[in-house]
Amino acid sequence: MFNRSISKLPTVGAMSATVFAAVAFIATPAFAQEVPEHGVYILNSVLFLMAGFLVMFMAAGFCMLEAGLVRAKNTTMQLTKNMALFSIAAIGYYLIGYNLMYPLGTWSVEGVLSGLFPAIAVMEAVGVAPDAVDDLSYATTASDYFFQLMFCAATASIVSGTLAERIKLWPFLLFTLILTAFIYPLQASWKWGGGFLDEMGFLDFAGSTVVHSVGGWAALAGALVLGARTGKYKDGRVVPMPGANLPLATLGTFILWLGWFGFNGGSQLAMGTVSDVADVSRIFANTNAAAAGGSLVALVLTQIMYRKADLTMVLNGALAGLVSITAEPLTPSLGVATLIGGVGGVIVVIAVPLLDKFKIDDVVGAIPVHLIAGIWGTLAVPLTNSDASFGTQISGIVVVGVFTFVVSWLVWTVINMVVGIRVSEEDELIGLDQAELGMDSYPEFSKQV
Amino acid sequence: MFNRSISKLPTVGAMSATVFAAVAFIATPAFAQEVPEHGVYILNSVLFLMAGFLVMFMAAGFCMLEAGLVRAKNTTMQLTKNMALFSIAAIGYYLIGYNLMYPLGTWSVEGVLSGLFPAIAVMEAVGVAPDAVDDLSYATTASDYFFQLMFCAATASIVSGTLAERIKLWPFLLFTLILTAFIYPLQASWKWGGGFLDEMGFLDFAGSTVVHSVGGWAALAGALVLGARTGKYKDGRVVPMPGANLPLATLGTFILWLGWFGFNGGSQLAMGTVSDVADVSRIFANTNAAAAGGSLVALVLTQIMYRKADLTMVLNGALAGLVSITAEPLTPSLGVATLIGGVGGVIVVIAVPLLDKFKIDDVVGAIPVHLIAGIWGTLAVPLTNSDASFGTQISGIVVVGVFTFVVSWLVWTVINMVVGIRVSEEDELIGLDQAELGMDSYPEFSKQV
Amino acid sequence: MFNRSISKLPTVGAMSATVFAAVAFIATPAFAQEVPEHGVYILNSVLFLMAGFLVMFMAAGFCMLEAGLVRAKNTTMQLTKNMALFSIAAIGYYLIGYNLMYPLGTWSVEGVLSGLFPAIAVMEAVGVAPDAVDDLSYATTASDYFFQLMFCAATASIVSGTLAERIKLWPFLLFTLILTAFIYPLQASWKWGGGFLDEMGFLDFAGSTVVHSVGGWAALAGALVLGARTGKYKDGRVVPMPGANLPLATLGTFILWLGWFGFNGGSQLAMGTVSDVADVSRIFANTNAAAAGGSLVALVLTQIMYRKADLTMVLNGALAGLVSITAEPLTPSLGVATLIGGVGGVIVVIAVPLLDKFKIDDVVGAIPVHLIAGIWGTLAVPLTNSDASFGTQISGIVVVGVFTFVVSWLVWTVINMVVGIRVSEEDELIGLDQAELGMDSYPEFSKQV
Amino acid sequence: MTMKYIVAIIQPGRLTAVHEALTAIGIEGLTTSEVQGYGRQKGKSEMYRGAEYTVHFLPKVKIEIAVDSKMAEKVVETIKSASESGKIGDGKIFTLDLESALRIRTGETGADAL
Amino acid sequence: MTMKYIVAIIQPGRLTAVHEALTAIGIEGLTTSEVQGYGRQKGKSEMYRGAEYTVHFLPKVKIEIAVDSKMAEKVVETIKSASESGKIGDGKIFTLDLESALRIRTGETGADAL
Amino acid sequence: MTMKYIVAIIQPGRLTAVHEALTAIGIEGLTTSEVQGYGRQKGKSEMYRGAEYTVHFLPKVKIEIAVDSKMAEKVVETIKSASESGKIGDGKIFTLDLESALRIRTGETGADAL
Ligand SMILES: Nc1ncnc2c1ncn2[C@@H]1O[C@H](COP(=O)(O)OP(=O)(O)O)[C@@H](O)[C@H]1O
Ligand SMILES: Nc1ncnc2c1ncn2[C@@H]1O[C@H](COP(=O)(O)OP(=O)(O)O)[C@@H](O)[C@H]1O
Ligand SMILES: Nc1ncnc2c1ncn2[C@@H]1O[C@H](COP(=O)(O)OP(=O)(O)O)[C@@H](O)[C@H]1O
Repeated sequence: MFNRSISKLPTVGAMSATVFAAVAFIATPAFAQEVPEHGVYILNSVLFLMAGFLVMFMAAGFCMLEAGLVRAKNTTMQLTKNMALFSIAAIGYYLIGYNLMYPLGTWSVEGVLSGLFPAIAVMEAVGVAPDAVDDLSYATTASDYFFQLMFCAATASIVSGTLAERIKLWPFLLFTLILTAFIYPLQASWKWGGGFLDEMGFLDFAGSTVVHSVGGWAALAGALVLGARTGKYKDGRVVPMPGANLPLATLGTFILWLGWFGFNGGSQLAMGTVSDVADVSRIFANTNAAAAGGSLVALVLTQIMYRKADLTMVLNGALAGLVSITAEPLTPSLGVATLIGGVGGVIVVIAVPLLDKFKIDDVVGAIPVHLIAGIWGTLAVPLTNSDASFGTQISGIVVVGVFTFVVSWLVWTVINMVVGIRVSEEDELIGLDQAELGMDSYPEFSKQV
Repeated sequence: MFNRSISKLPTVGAMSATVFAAVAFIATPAFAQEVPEHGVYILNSVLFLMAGFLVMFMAAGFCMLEAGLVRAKNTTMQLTKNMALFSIAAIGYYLIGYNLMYPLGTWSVEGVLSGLFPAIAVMEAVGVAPDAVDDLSYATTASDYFFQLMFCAATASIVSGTLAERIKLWPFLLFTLILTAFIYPLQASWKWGGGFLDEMGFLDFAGSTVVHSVGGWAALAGALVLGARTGKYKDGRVVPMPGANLPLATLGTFILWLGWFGFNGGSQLAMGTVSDVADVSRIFANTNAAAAGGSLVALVLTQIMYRKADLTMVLNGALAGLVSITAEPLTPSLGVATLIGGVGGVIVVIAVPLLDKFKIDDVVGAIPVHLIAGIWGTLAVPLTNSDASFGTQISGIVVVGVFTFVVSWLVWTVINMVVGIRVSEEDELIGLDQAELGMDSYPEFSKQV
Repeated sequence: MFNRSISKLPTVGAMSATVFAAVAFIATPAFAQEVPEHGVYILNSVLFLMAGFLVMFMAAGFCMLEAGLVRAKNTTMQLTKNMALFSIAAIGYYLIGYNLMYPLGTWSVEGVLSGLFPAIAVMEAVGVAPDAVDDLSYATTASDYFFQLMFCAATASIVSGTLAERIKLWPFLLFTLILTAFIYPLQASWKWGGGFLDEMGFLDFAGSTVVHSVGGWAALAGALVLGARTGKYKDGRVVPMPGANLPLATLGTFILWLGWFGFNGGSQLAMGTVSDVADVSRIFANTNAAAAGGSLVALVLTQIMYRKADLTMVLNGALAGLVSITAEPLTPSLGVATLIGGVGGVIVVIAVPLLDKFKIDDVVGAIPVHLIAGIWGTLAVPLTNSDASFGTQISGIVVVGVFTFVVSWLVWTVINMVVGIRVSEEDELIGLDQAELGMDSYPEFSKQV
Repeated sequence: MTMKYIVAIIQPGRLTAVHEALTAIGIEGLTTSEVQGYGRQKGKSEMYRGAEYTVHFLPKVKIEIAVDSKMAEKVVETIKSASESGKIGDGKIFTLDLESALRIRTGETGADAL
Repeated sequence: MTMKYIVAIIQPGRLTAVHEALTAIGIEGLTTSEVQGYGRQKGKSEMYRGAEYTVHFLPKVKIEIAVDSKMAEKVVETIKSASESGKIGDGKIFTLDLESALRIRTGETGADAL
Repeated sequence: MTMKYIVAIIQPGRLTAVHEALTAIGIEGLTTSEVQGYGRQKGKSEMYRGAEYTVHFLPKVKIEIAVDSKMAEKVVETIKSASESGKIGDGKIFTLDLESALRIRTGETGADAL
């Protein structure tokens, strides 16, 4: 069976891995020292399970980050959206997403549309025997499904933050279903499904473009159709609406930081050989370095620019650092990884006020963090990976960007015309918790006027 | 040595696994490709360690869920109870629980009472050699102990939520000791210790009945002896007492969701063969699907029934979905798992108000989630696992239910008669934090009247 | 290449492990049952990755614990410090810390100063082949780096809690850089780098002394130079300043508890043999037992001494239990581990008020938990490990203590003289969030006077 | 004057009782807020991490009611009996003159506005 | 007397409007606080976990302004028009006599203190 | 009248000082609450995510004290000196007439109730 991993293996790693594997296979004395085929299969699957639950936990991270950065009167709604979108992703990806994303070589439109579309995801049989597994050289189908589903859900989580505090619950969830069942998996198939972007040589190790920029583009389209929160931009001035609970936002950021080891590390897609586990290890170390770089740069810059360090920017900075390294967490050295992440920090500090200039109201800063830093991260791949070229990287960014933005914009516009995506101004004033859900997030704490 | 796993292996998985193993052993050419015996032992142990720390983290999940759903004036107490019960479980299970639960074939009352009772838990020696381990075909004793202890603690966590806001600290902790040292392990031995329920063919993969319904029964007995919170049921009407911190409750739910991958996945009890790791992977995917089903159904139902989505029901729904799939997370397909979990969501939306009708005051909805959904999950096993029969499943449910409820009820009643389990009405009015602990959970935030 | 693990392997485990390995190697029949060399390398690396991300998450634990125990007006600052210090540790440890800590046998001052100082950390090449790895008998360099870095960061986290609510942001971060780049790695090299303390036979399995007491000593020095919070000690009486958010503090404690399985378990440094995985399992079980012991003892003692259980002491007690078992989590039996942890609980209940007597203002109780319990844990090693002697343990404690305290005190004093480490009394009154950052942690909740 | 402005400081736990009693005698409006009070009841002493301390200000509820003078006496009486526990800290009821009142919605003034 | 103490209970959403309107007519100081009110607007009914219940007390904002008697009328008018929505629950404006005022910083008294 | 109702708006940081000073002159009871004020001190400007904005309402503490007229002057003086920092934003002290007072616990009225 066609190998899910082939399109995603970091070329450098892949080569030496393969070469070495070959060598080792012949070299009889060394042979007994090799991990047996089943062991490789098991260890690869363990990587997916471990990385998968770490990425799953990122849903909690996004939820806490957003719950902390919205105002108290919209917090219950933000929590509800995050719980619901994570659940909906599980449905959408199961129904058509998974097979739309991984054609396994069979295309109905070569390199563009999976031949397995539409079809639900099917796991290997219970107690499957080694000779009956889908791909003994890779990992269990269910562990791969579990891991990939979490990426799909993460994409949806990105959108909810930007559109917070003014979008209606159900229209948002409808978009989420379309995003997780169709938009995300389709464009992901072009790269990770072995489609035309992969053929082109576009490189995106763990998804700066395929995951993060896609979430960012969908969020941007939504923000434009939806408009800014009432009173956010008043006679030419920006009116900040501070988040109600910064400890929650910080907790969310730490959880995302943790989950990212699974996000990037798991994207090695293999852990059963010496070189694979060494690569996964490099990725863990680099991922941490990039996050540190992003948060420190944001800390220093805000101190210099505003003469006061801005925690919310530091949180965004750490995440931007993580997004920046996601396209290539393997090849950079620790120092370079720190710098790549650091640029993410610069992006946040510059882009957040810039978006406000354009009256694009992004409640949690998801567009700078996931879209802009995602583009930067994708462009940075050629800096440390000779298999990547700026031209190809740019085409990949543009193709994915245009597709995702246009389709998302259309979907948002249609939903808006049909049911309307925005709550009434009065409901917005009262807050979505009371107006739409009738449930306060902190019912007992009296709020300052 | 008698194999701890034998009684718990999912039959289907077990069979093919064994069959295949046998085959493989003979087939010399394949042999070199096998994972060596030590590797299997190590990988099984790694499963227990990984799953164990995930289930351990569920203690934080329960704690946050409960801390978020009680009122601010009782939050410090709820936190204290959760910290304490988790610690007490470690004592009770160590002193007698573990050996009471796993007789390893030696019964003092055949199939009913462990022959190793009473005896403390003893781990393998430091740096134990392969030929000296307790069971080289299974896993390290300490990893098994660690994993099983966390299940015992989870049972206790379930009880604290239902009885919140009116039960005294120490009587509650006394019951916890009895539950974790005696009640839980004894009934668990009947199934997972290879006792008479296991002989009967009762199937409960990860504990919808053995863990969740037991926690639920103990909570129900406690709720009946304890009575409802003052003012909860006033002249025939239900007076809601909204939770003080919904972000915490949501965080708790996400943490529980995460921990459940360890809860169900670890219950495969093996990860060292291709078929075992494939089964663990299936379980991860199914567990996630069921949670998603439960939360979405609760979301839609509350929207339809109350015209407003109810976050607290969505949280309960996700958990009910998880409990529902716990009895058989392996054999269902992803779609069926989603449906089984979805029924859990229905249960929550119907049972929560129903309990109020009977004036049973369950502060966090633990009875619908763990008891009722636990029964449903156990009954659902035959739907996808041909080795299960409704008759046997029902007998198992009844036996465990009657035993746990009756014994718990007696223990609660005795404690109540001797020391009294309920705080004074005045203390309840002031709140347990001030009255019993003299420490506010949020001392600086002014509370609304 | 010199083996990073050699100096840290628990002797008992090491011996039997080696002996057995030798035996096994000869015993041809058994041979096929051995885990191949590559498998051991991979599994050891997996241990580091898994344990590493667990220890990384402890940064979130410290952050939440501290954010919950400071007052609302200083919470944003505490969050900022925790995010920043974790990032700074990644820089300091990368630049010189790692190679300062692990000389790999080359000393510029024998047993005292690494010959690899100063030098940045360098990982193995991308897709490194087995014959090119740094140490095929150990684990990937990057996984080791990742794991060790998290210990360094934990040391810094300890300091921030003690000095909360009155120290300026930047001076604190400057100290953090010096601590993580120089102070921690240097003294750690004396033991874990194979330096003179290791030669002496000083035993500290996971760092009761090397990590926790070092954080504690640095915190103590800082507290003395910094002084107590204004109004904390008023005409001979202690004026408590209750933490603003106990649920956060409890969450933080649970997260730390979780992370500790990685902290202690990973310190086995190997998981690829039957005896190593059995040892890791023992460590998991013992670590949990010690935490339970510490929290329960604190619960009971505060109930007896103050007639009211004190949650904040219970949280400290659990952590003190964990610190106490950290020097030797392997050799004790479950019961003894519980007792060793229990003594940690006693320490907390006695030492917290005692420090106040000396007007040493430790906001979160880090000194009792990490320094005093760390000393106790180190002294307790000989109780269960015959390779340890009280004399050597005491010398180790003293050497590390004197060095860390003196150097830290000097650094604090110099920084204080040059820039001043303390905010103005007025800023302290207003709160650091407003005064230094201009950002409230909970802007909407009205605060009680 | 024809209207009184009654300010009552009561124990938090008594609000519901007072509210019900006042509705019973036909009071159609009132305003409440959380306050922290100090008085004879000198505050309470607590333990925190082994240190004893006194909380000087205790949570109370403040009720403000504008009423027609004729009702004033009755309202005060009602609040008293509904909030009285006999324990120290029960609180106070203050009566001030109210010169004028206006109902924003309708512009009604004087007693009609209440 | 020469000064009035105006107490207005308004809808939270109206504070900004009222504040701006008052600044416009030259009011240089005021004090606000969160209160929970009960009145004709009998509170609202909510669902929580399948149970219906009524929230009797609704969040309101209380504004206190000490003004020179000459200004009183105008201030009341301004608050009224700025906070009026015509919907039940708009609130009330009460005017009390103010005997004396003192500016802590300067010791100024009477109208100068405002 | 024979009693005064004193309302003081002060800086939060000054409460303890004021409280101690008042106890010193024999004031046995008072009620405090958090308020947000606006005045000459026009509020402060902050940065949040790169945007500057002004916080119009600053946190203040409101103290309410019912006293015997004879004490009024002294109480005002005491509050003034204890809360004065000379900085803008120090606040105000207002004195209203208090017609009657009642101690709920005992039923005592007038000055005895205070
Ligand atoms: N002179 C006063 N002025 C304003 N409020 C007061 C005064 N005296 C008491 N109070 C309020 O009444 C509450 C109860 O008074 P206290 O003297 O403690 O009990 P009691 O009213 O039963 O004698 C106090 O907490 C305070 O809020
Ligand atoms: N007699 C009163 N005394 C004090 N406050 C009152 C009184 N009546 C109403 N209020 C306040 O005014 C608010 C609005 O009054 P309500 O009767 O509900 O609406 P409206 O003023 O539009 O008739 C109430 O919530 C309450 O806070
Ligand atoms: N006319 C007023 N009515 C009610 N409260 C006022 C009035 N003027 C000022 N205050 C309160 O007093 C506080 C301090 O007043 P401000 O003018 O800022 O400083 P200062 O009193 O030093 O001149 C304000 O924040 C507000 O709460």
